[in-house]
Formats: sequence, structure tokens, C-alpha cells
Amino acid sequence: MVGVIKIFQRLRYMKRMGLTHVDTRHEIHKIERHQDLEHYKDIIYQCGKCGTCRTVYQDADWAAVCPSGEFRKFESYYLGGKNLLTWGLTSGKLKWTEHLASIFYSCTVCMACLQQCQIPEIHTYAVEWLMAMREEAVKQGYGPMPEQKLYTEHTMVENNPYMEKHGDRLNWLPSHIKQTPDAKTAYYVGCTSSYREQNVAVATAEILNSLQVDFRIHPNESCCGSPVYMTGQTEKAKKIAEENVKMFKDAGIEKIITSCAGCYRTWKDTYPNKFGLNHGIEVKHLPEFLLDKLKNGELNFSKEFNMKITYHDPCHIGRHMGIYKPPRQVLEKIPGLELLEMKRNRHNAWCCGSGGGVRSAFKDLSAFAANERIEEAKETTAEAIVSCCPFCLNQFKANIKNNEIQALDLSEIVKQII
Amino acid sequence: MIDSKIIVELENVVGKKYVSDQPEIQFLYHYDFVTAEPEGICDISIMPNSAEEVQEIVKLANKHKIPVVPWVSGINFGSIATPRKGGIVVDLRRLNRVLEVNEDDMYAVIEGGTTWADLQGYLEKNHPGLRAGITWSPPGTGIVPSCLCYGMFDLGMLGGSGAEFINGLEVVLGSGDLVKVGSCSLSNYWYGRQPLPDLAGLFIGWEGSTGIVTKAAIKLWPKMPFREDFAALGLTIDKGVPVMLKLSKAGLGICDLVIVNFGWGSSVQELNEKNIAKDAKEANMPDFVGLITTQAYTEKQHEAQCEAIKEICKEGNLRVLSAQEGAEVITPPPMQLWGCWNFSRGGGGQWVGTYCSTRDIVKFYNLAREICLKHEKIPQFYSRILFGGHYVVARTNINFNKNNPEEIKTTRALLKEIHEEVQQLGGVVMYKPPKWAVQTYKNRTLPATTELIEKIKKLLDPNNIMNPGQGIGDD
Amino acid sequence: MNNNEIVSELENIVGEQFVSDKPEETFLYHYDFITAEPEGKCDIVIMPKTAEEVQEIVKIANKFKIPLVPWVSGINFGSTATPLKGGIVVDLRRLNRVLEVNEDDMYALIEGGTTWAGLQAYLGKNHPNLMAGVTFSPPGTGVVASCLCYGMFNLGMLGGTGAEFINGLEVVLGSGDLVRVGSCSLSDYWYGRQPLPDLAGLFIGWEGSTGIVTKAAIKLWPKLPFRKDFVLMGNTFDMGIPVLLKLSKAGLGICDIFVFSYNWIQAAIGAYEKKVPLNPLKDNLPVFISGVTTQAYTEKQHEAQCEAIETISKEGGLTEAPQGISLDILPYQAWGAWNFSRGGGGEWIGSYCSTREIIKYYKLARETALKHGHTSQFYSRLLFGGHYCVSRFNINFNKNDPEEIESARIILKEIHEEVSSLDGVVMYKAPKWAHEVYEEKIYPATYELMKKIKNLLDPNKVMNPGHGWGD
Amino acid sequence: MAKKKRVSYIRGKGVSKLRLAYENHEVERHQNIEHYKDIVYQCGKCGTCRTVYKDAYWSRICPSGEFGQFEAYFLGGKNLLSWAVTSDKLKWSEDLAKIFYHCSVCLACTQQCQIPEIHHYAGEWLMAMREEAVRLGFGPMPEQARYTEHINKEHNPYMEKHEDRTNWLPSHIKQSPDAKIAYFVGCTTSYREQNVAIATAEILNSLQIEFKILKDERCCGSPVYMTGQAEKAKKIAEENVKMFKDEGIEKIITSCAGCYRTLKETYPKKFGLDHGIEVIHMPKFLLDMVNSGELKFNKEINMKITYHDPCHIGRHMGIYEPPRKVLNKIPGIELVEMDRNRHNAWCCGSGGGVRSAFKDLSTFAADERIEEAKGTSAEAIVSCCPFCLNQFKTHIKDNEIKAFDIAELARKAI
Repeated sequence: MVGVIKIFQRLRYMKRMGLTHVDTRHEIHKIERHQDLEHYKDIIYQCGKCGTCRTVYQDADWAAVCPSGEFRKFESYYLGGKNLLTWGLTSGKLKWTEHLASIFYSCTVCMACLQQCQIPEIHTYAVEWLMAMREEAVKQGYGPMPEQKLYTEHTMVENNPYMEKHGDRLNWLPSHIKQTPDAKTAYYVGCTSSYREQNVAVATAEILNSLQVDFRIHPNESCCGSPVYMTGQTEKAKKIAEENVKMFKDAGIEKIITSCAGCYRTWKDTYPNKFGLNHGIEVKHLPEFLLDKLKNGELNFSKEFNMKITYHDPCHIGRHMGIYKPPRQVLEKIPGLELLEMKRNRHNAWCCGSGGGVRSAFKDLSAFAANERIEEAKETTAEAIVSCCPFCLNQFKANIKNNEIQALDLSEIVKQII
Repeated sequence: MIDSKIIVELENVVGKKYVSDQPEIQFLYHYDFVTAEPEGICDISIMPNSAEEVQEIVKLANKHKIPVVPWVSGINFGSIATPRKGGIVVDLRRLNRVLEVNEDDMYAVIEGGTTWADLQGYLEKNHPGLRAGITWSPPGTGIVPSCLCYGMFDLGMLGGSGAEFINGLEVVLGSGDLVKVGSCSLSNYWYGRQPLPDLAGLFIGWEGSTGIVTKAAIKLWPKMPFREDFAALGLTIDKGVPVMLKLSKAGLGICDLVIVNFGWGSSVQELNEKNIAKDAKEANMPDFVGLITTQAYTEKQHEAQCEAIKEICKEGNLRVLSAQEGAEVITPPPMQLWGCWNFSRGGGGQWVGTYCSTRDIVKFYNLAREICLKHEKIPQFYSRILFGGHYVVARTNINFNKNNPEEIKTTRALLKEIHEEVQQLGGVVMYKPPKWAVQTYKNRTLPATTELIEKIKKLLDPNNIMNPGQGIGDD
Repeated sequence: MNNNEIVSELENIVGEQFVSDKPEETFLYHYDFITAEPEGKCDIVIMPKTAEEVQEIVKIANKFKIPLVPWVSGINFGSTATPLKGGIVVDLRRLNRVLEVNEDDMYALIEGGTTWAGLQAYLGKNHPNLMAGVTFSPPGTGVVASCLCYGMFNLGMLGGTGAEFINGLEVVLGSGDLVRVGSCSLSDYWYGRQPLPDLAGLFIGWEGSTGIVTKAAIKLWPKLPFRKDFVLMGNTFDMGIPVLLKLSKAGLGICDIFVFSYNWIQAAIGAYEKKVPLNPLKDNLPVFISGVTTQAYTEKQHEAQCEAIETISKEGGLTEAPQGISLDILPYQAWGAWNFSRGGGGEWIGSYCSTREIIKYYKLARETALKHGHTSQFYSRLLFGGHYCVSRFNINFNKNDPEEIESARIILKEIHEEVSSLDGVVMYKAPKWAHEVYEEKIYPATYELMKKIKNLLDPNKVMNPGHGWGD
Repeated sequence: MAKKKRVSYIRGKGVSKLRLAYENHEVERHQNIEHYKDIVYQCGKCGTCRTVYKDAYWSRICPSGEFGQFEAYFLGGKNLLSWAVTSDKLKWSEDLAKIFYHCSVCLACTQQCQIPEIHHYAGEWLMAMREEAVRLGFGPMPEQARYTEHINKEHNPYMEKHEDRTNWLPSHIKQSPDAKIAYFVGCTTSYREQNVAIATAEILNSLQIEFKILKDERCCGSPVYMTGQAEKAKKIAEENVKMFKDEGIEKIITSCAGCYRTLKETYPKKFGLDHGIEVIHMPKFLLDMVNSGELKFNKEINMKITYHDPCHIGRHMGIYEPPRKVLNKIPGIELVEMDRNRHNAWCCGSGGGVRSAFKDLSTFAADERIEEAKGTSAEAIVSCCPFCLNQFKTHIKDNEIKAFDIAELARKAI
């Protein structure tokens, strides 16, 4: 009898709802990551295209979760479809085409779909073949998408995907920011903050100053390679990564603080785990860093910030890295601030629609995703949508109409109340 | 072969974005990826956004005499949405709006492609006092097809099979005509199928071979303030079933009664079939798990009902665990059943799922179990008691590795063997049956009834374009 | 038409004793003696004993192209079994056996002519723990006919309209073919209409115009150990209806909920319309009188349910009837419905409608009746856990007085017109004149489909012509 | 709300009985068919008359209808046929007459009907229709005409000689020539069920009742009256009353239910013969004696029996309890009831001229009652009507059950 109870133990009961939650047992279904398609063939075909990947199945509102699928509607654009197209390809039932590639690129790789799937290997690892398919597309000459190719070429020359000059990268830096020339800590600004959301860079630098952290900004800071890597151009991205690691090692950097979710994931996860670059540099995302400071008492919020806000989980720190709590914990410590949750939050958060090369290659899909998220944020009655990823921030700002809601980065708020 | 002119005509109906004949899009409509039943061909897929568009599509299909396959999720264990004879798959994904919820008459008017997720989400947000059923199928399955195909959900004790939840339909017939059946045919209320002639049956149980349902009203039920879910454990199915049947007739506020066996219970975990005992008996594990959900309006009523349920279980020598008392019990849906098709770590699953008399549950199980064990498969069984105990669904699942043609073949043989065995019990009939099962029923059905079915089919779909090769009225 | 030839062919089928073209026998089939709706003509009446005999009869009717009217009791307020175009009345009185009761799946397999009395008698003797419904209609009305025409009974809260109690049918089509629909079409079990195509609807709501049902399985329900029947009274319908609707959704083991107007009760107990208050509201009498039946498995559950019912009704301002006064729960003979004005005539506007419309329905009908000097005889029953309801308003008249018949019919039509202004109010067992109204309102393609179905099942239009749909 | 008190409720069953408001609906009796025209047409042929509606088993109740099947043979049909002839929608015919004669006038149908006037008075037009049939030459049935002729000559319908009437009388029976009390034996008892006559006479002797049997006792006229020949029956009645008066009779005890009803009810109410003679039916007489202590049952009769209510004292006269009470006083007797009893009793099928004119119907009715009696597991079916008794004896096969008159049992128990 005890055995049976144990078997059923994994199903959690939500009071009065009759809802259950299946805890998947990662450990018994571990598979190797970052392999090529052939490797995943059988695992993929566990998929029955049942459609669970489309919905926040275990949550109260059973909301849609996949921007790509909801926008294009055809099954091909959901995870189930992509799984089976992958299988179709590896089984010789389908051939590579431009259209097939475009399906795989019509995706922000936000991974919300994975979170819903109840088949353990797919739940945990589907992103592996989503990326492997992009890599394969590149190999076959079907990827990346033209716009992505364009920014990649630019990145290889000017170290940013924004068609800006490398020489203008530090234009945002005001004179009052105090850097420590031989600091072992670097503030890694990232392309978006350097060129587009400079407020974030300024705020972050000011916060670091006010906390009297010894830091510096690498004068030759370059793109981390994320936009290149995420579009399947692994070889190119690896080259960028190697150069970056060398540059920071040479500069004696031991710790990187970044305000960018994409840079964070790339440095912390992609460099070592995908590219095998065990750089040994500690990588901290700003909210995490702030939380540490709050905990050890070095940081205190003395001023009030009276605003109702909602927090948007950036995919690159949320589902990609599992960081959901720290930004919220920081926000909750701010006096006067009222944090409201959107229906879809944490691992079920709806993507802002900018990542994975989508914003440059599929503007309609990107705008569709952003608008849905903005509407959802508005429904909470929050005055501002707060994130901790400059790419999300920029996306929201670009898509919010008539100032119906504000968009802020976490750093911008913190800056005001220190 | 499909004329490319048709694509243009179809694009004129729904816009370019929602028509496709690209292989990367069509591939996913070729067959049911859970069962790995033989594949068909989807030549064109199209996503209409209104009943009028559906009508236009069906008219075009009639004009060109090409098949039309209605589709929502396209997965089901009978592979009945597989386009056997090519043609146009009408994917109803965009027809997924919840148009109205009538709290007084407790129904939801939904479009033909509305999924359980769509409705569930809508209700949670806007009508938290009402419940739609929750199925064991994935959230993306369609409500309307599920009801039309006698699927069932966790309100089955109150209202019967899904078909019995249908209050009315709006349908585009195979002929292209759009009809409404039920009270909606002459009013804005969709309160029921009465009192005009009840034409809903022309679309219920037909597997999409008579028309495409564009709207339906589905009964909802009130959510009561008190609820409890029990698991009752017993050594054998023989022991447990009579207790469940007794409960079904005791009117204890029970809205759902389910029986699952050890194999099934194990499969919904992420366990691998190969790593666990083949048979509960052998492992000295309880084979019987009954799941009981009761609702009540007042606390005292709730207590009384819970007490009586426990008492009846205890009298029947079952061990009862309640959800409130401990978290260590299985609870009602949503429960994702990937285990059903991933238990043998191959992502393939198929069932013999049947309606039958309450008298035959135990016999059904024992017959199926023996065959499974003979073929060294873990018997995976569940049964749901419906409509106050008036009838039941019994189901045996078999898993296989979908990538292994050999295993697919042996599984299919095994399924047919089970199906054949359980036929010795009168009245055991598969729902959502695959074509091979349909054929056996056709042979057994009173010839005049079969003839009538064929005539109706012909009447509603004169050019035989609706989901050809599926359903019972087809040649 | 040469009756003799047909009669002798018919006699060959069922024997001389059970065929008649004598006026003394056929007279009683000419029309519905309650409504005094226009009469038809029964040329020949026949009483088959088996489905095979029914088949033979239908074949003969097709051969001679003469109408056939299936008949059990032949009374209903829509006069739907009146042979408007002459022909053969097939009286199913001898097809009245209870063939099987399946206690496990809880259904009774009965023949097409089985009456409520026949079924009750059988269950009372052989299966005392199971309940069939009990209707407000006389005991001699047919179970199958009643279910096929959306009649309803005192298990309505559990199972809906009579139609929803049908598990399967054996039918002789208008064409003479014998079909079975439901699980019985391929097994000996009649447990349900699933899982093959559900063809039962080809015969439900058609008023016998598509075929003659020779067998049917009807759902039964368990009789639980504890039961209470509440009589809850209130001053007005505005007050009472919301309470009943609330109860209908509270799942308190309730198997029946209905409401009567004060005058209905008076009619039912044999009072004389002219001697009772026309408008009891004015005399401060409780106009709203309802019945609620609850069942339970244990005493504690029973107590809890009763308490909750009491609380809800008290909160809603209803009072329980004083001790000693308990409203009759079924069986309940409603002769008052047609004898209230001491003339033995009654007709109704009985409709299905949204639960939203009950009060409005009552008020509209009431005003019309009062205007014409009639009392308000109203009842409504909530069905299937509160998902829909039936509302009904009766008008009585002296059947022997043609003028009164005429004026009653005018009032009825006026009431019908009034209540039809409420969306979704549709008569069941509707007389021909009401059909005509619906035929105009109904979605045209749906009506076309009905005609096609009718034509498919009854190609020679021999089945109950002048009634049903698509005729 | 006082009106609702008429409604009673059976706990736990949800089954109810509707008590009728008799007083409100009084109708003149013994009128011609024209008189009842409107009342008859209150009938909607709803079919309630076919079923013991308010009882648990919802049994069928009308022998004529169940046998004839067509609606015409049930009360509803007869009501509407009556209306039809009075409204010129139908003409009198042999077939019409036959339908009305195809009925034992047991009145079980009327008990079921819920329309007050029909409930109480349907017997009136059933009889009025027979009278009308006779008037128009369509009635009575040939067999009935034959026995009527015989009665007019030999004063009994059994084709026996009048002079043989007292052949049953054993010598030990003691009569008192001047007695003011007469034991009215009746034709059936005199010629067919002579045991009943003997037992009755012996009981009277043992109770030391001074009585006599009329030397010239004749048929009471019931078979003539019941077949619609009111004029002829009235003549018989007048002769009988004259004879009673001439003999100085003040009280009549009879063991026959039919004679009882005729003498007590039909003579004064229908024929206007207010004879002033007390008429008492044997069971009632026995009950009085038991109650007053004059009669004691000393012997045990160990037998399970069931009691059959004769229509002529039951529904026709409202006597249901006295026979049961007497039976219950007999030591050893276990009385079990049939499903259909008292006002819902199924007729034995002999009355109303049916046994002579419609043998098949008569047999059908008897067989159904015998089966019902057997269903109770009783050893005997007991009645207090020699006509019922004779009917049962004729139809019981292989002695599956016995049939007794209450007098026979009482005699044994004394």
C-alpha cells in the first residue's frame, strides 16, 4: 500500500480546485545537451502533437503560451509541430526548405512551450533540438534569416547588431560615473543598453557608484554574441565568445555584473556549456547583485516609490536560467511599490516577442507578442511594466501606444530611491 | 491531385495567411502522431474564421468534389481526423471563441474549434462559479469534437457522456447548407435540444462525416462551495468495482467516479514500463484505485456525504484516502496522460476504449489483463462511471515505441486481440473507433440500421466529401 | 378507398379481434377529447401485438398509400395523435410489455405502447428500489410517446426531459423498415445511445411522423432510503422563482422542483373556477406554491439537505406549508386542468424556455387570462439541474359549448402570442397552429433539413400526416 | 388554504391520495341518458379509469377493456360513446349496444376516475345506456333475453323449474312459519350453490333465529334490471314486495350480494318501492351477532384465505369491512389481501349479464382474479356472493385453490 502512495505522491493537490501538478523527475530522464539532431530523433518522437505545449495547462486560466503558434495558428508553429517536423526531417519524410527554416526561425526561443509539456525529456530539453534545427538550417544554407544575416555581418565588424559604430558604444557614459581602472569587477553593459536603453546603463552605473562598488567598463566591450548564437550561427558566436573571454581575462576581470538578461545568459551558460569556455569569471545579473546587497545590509531603500507595477519575466533569465524570484524580492523591498502579477508569470510568462532574432526577422510576430503582453500588463491595472532586460524594455517602449502604461527597468527604479 | 486554382479560391475565402499547401504545414495533418495509425494525405489546410467561411470552403469542395476533413487537435486514439483520401483539412483553430455564457441556464456557446483550454480559461476569468468538464485529454483538444464523439469528463456522473452536454449545434452540412439544431434554431437561447425534432444526433457519433460544427452550446454545472476527492485502494479490480457501482447509485453528491488500475496509475507517473512490476498481483500491490469526487452545498451535507462514501468504501474493504487529509492521493483532472503514450518510452499509445454495461467492467478488465500479460505488457486500464451509474466507459491502453515499426505492428495485433476478446461480452462497443473497428460494428449492426445510417450520410453529404474513409456511413 | 380490402389484409396480420372499422370503435380515435381540437377521422383501427405486425401494417399503408397514425392514449394537449387525414390508427395498446429491467445499468426495456401505469406496476412489484418517473398526466399515457414528445416527470432534475431518458429505440420507419438505434443496434444491452451515431433524434420531437417506436429503453433511477417533499409557499412569483432557481443549482439531492400557481392547486383539487378568486393576489393569498423533492442516502445527509433547503427558502422569504398540509407529490391526477370550469375541456400553452423567462411568462399569460375573466393556472418545472424549464398555462372551457371552445382557443392563441414575445419560448407537443408559427420562425435551412429527413424516413408520407414537422 | 386538506400524503413514498369533494358535485340518479349528456362529456378519455392509479402497483382494473382492448370497452370510451349518441355523432347500432353490454358493471372504473361526477355517478349512464338500448330494440343480448323470458315463467334465470327451488332444503332446518324474518335465498344459492343456503340456514338455526324461507320465493330481478330491462324488473320487484308484505315480513336476511343490493337499493331508489323492510346481508348479520356476543366461533379453521369483494356489496353498496371483520374473528383463519382489494377489487366477471352473454370475457375476468388470489399463497378465495363463488368454482383448475362462501366457514367455526 505504501508503494502505491509513493507512486501517487508526485501529484500535488490544489485545495478546492481539484487541480494536480506533476513534478517531473529530471534526474531519471537526463539526456545530453547541445547535441546534433540525429541524437534527439527518438526523444522528439515521443511527442504526439497533443497540444499541451500551447496552454498553461496546470494553471487557473489555461492561457495560451506560444507567441509563434498563436500568431501563425498552424500547428507547425507550436512546439508539437516543430517536434514532428524535426522528426519528419530526421526520418527522411521531409526535406529542408526555406519555408521549413522560416518556421523554426518564427520563434523567440522563449521556451514557454517546454514548460507545459508533460513528457519529461521534452519538457526539459526541447530547446536543444529547437537550437539544433537552427544550426542545421545554417549548415544547409537556409538560415539565418536575411535580416539576421545582416546584423550578424555588422556584429562581426562593429561588435553590435544595431548597425551602430563600435566607436560610439560608450556615448551613453556620463562624466560623473566613477570607474576604478584596475577593478576586478566589470559592468558589462551590452549592446542594447549601450545604444538603445542608455538610461539603464546610466542607472546601473550610478547604483554601483552609490554602493561604492569598485568597477569598470571594458573600453573595448563588444557584443556578447547572443543574437548570433540564438539564430543558429554557433561557429560565429563561438568565435565572438572566445574573443570576449580572452579580452576580459586579459583585463584581469574576475566578476561581471550585467544589467542585460541576454548577456547574462550568454556569459554564464552559453560560453561554458555550449562553447566549452570555462572562463571562471563570476557572472551576476543586476537584480541578483542587488538582492545580495539588500540581504547583507549594504543596500537600503530609504525613499518611497509609490507605484503599482507588474513584473515581466525576461525569458533569458526566467525560463533559460530559472531566475524568477530575485527581481521580485528586490521589488518587494521597495517602499510604496505595489507588485501585481500578470496571469501568466514566472515559468508561464508570455514572451515580449523580441528574442531569438524574431524582432529583426519577423516584425509582425514580434509586435503581436509584445501587444499581447502589454494588454495583459494593463489588465492588472499596474501603472508600469517592469523588467530587467533592456531588450524587453525596448520592445515594450516601442509597442506601448499612447502611454497607456509605462515601461521601466528595475535599475531605473532602484536608482531613484537609493 | 489538387488544382492550384483551388488554393486561390480558398485564399479568397480566408485570406492568404490561413491557407497552405506547403509540405511543412501539411505534414502535421497527415496523421495522428500518438497512435501511429497509417498516414493519410492533407493536400491543403485552411483555417476559416467564421461559419460563413466554412460554408464557402465546403461549397468549393463540393464544386471540385474533393474531400473535406474537419480538424481541431487531430489527435485521438482512433485516428479519425486523418485525411484518408486527401483533400482539404479544415482546421478550426481560429473558430475558438467563447461567444456567450448563460449563467442562468448554465451553458456556454462556443465555436467549433474551441479547446478545453479556451473554455476553461474563459470560465475561470469570467464565470468562476461555473464549471465545464475537464477531460483527461490534453488541453488543446476540441470540446465540440470531444462531445460529438462521446468523449467524457469529470462531470460524467452528473450529465453523462459529452454528447449529453450538447444543448444545440450550428453545423455546415456536407452539402454546404448551414443549419441550426436545438432551441437556437428559432431563438437566441441555446437552452436545450428540445422541443423541436432533435437533429443533434445527425452529427453525434459520426466522426465528422456529416458536417462541420461551427457553434455549439455545452452545459455547464455549478461549482459547489465544498468539494472532496477520494482515492479508494483495493487489492483487486474485482473487489473495488462493486463498491464503485454502489457509490454510483447512492447519490452522494458525486460528480465523478473513476476506476484505474495499478498499471495505469504507474503510467501517469514518468515511469518506464520496463522498470516496474508487470502485474500488481505479482508485486503484491493494490491493483484497484477508485477516484471519487463529491460536491456539496453546505458543510454538514459535505460531511455527511464524505462519511457515507468512506463508510461504503470501508464496508467494501477498500482503503480510503482523502485529498484534504493528505496530499498523497491522486486527484481529478487536469491530469496529463502522457504516460498513456510514453509508458514504454516510445511515445506511442493506442487503446481499446469502449462503452459497455456496468455488468461487464470486471470481465472486461480481466480479459484485457490476461492478454496484456500474455504479451508481457502491463495492463493499463481505466473506467469511468457515467450519468448516475447508467453506463460506463472501460479502456485498456497499450504503449509502444512509435519509431519502431515492428512494435507498432505487434501492438496493433495485441489491440485487435483485446478487442476481439472483449466482444464476447455483449454491448462492448468502441467509441472514436478506428476504421477496422468500425467495420466489425457495421457487420454486427442490424442491417436496416446500417442502411439508415448510410441514407442519412448520403442526405447530409451527397457528394461524400466529408471526412471520407471515416465514420460508419461511409462505404 | 376500399376499406374492406384493407381491413381483410389487416385482419390477416393481427386477427379479426384487433381490427375494426366500426364507428363505435373508430369514433374514439377521431380526436382528442380533452382539447376539443378539430376532429379527424379514423377509418380503421388496429392493435398489433409485435413489431413484425407493425411492420406489416406499415407496409400495407405504403401499398395503399393511406395514412397511419401511431397511438397510445391519444390524449395530449396538442391533439397530435388525431388522424387529420383519415387512414389507419395503430393503437399500440397490446404492445405494452415491460420486457426487461436491468438493475445494474438501471433501465427498463419496454414496448412502444407501455403506459406509465404498466411500468409503475411492473417496477412496484419486481424492482421496488428503482424509480421510473411519474408524470402529471394520467396513468394511461404512453411512456414512449411521452418521452418522444419531451414530456417530463418527477425525475426531471436528475435527468432532464423525457427524451433524455431514452437509451435506445426500436422503430418501424414510415418506409416499413425496422431499425434499432443506440447500443441495442448491435448488442442485447440497451445501456445507452452511444457510441454509434445517435439516431434517436430522428424520432424525438417528431410527433410520430417518422416512425412507430416498438421498443424503447428508458432510464430508471435508484430510490434512496430518505426522502422529503417540501411545499414552499410565497406571495408572488417574483419572490419565489429566484429561490427555486437557487435550489436548482445547489445540488441538494433534489430530484424534482416545480411550482404551481394558487389557481392551479384549486383546479387540481376539484374546485370550480367560478367559485374561486379570479385574482388570488388581490386577496393576499399565497400565489406561489412550489414542490421540492429531495432524496438522500444517509440520515445525516438527508438532514443536512433538508436544512439547507429550509434555509434557502427562508432566506428567500418562502414559508413551508403548515403541518398537515402537504402538497400532493406524484402521482397527481390533473383532472382539474380540464374540469376546472366544469365543462371537461382544457388546453394549454406549454413551453420550454430559458429559466430567465419564467416570471415574465407567468405574468404575460396571467394578464391575458385575467383580461378574459380566466384564472391563472400555471405551472413550471425545472429540469436537469436547473439547465432549462417547462412553463405551462392552462385554459379551461366547457367542451360541449362551441362558443366557449372558440373563445378559449382565441385566449390560448393570445397567450401564445404574448409569451412568444419572450425569446426562446417554444411549445412542445404543439398543435398544428403553433407549428405553423414556428415553421416561419425556424432557421430556414433547418426546416429544409427536417423536410428531407421526413422524406427519407417516410417517403410516401403515410406517417401521421398533418402533424409533426416537414409535412 | 383549507381546501388543501383534501389532499393526503403517504410518508416516504411521495404517493398521495386525492380525496374528493363529494358534496359539491351531487347529481340526480337514475335518469335517462339525455340527462347525463354534459356530465359525461367532462370525460377526456384520459385513461385513468383503466388503472388503480393511486395504489402502489398501478394495476389494471377493467375486465371489459382489458379483454376488448379497444378504448370503447373502457369507461372513457363508453362515456364518449354515450356523448356521441346523445350529440348525434353516432347512431345506435347492435355493435354499440354490444359494447355497453360487454361490461359486468362492476364500477371499478368509476373508482379510479378523478372527475367527481364521473367518479360517483358513471354507473348511472352505464345503466341508462342499457335501458336506452332496450328501448331501441338493441338490447338485451340474446342470451339475456332468453333467461329473462325464463324468469318471467319460472322465476329464475337458471332454466330450472320454479317448483325445484327449495330442493336444497334439508329436513333438519327449523323454520318458524310466523316469523317476521325471511331468509331470502336467491336463485344462485337455491339452484347452484346450495351449500351456502344450507350453511346459512344452519347458522340461523344455531343462533336460534326465528325465520322462514318464503314458499314462493322468486328471482329478485337483478339479472333483468342489470341488463337494462328496467320495466320488466320493476314488475318483478312489485310482485316480490307485495309477496313480502303479504307474508308479513319485516326483515330479510340474504346470503346473496346481488339480491341484497337489489332489495335494499334498487327497489326503493330505482323503482320507488319504499317497502320499509329491513334488508341485511349475511356477513353484516354475523358481525352484529359477534359484536353482541350472541355468536362465538369456537372451532379453529386453520387456513390462509383471501377475501374477494363482490361488486354488488363492495362498490355498489360500499360494504368492505364487515366480511373481513367476521373472517378475522374466526380462530385460525389468516386473511391475506390481494393487491387489488376493496374498492379496487378486480371483478369475478359474472355480473351484469356478462356470464351468459360474453363467456370469453367472463372467463378472462375470473381467471385473472383466481391468479391474483393464488399469488397471495392463500389456500382459499372467500367471498359472500354465491354468484362469485359459482364463478370461481367453475374456473378454478385442478383445485389449485379452493373457493368458499363466508357462510360455509362461519358454519364450520360455530
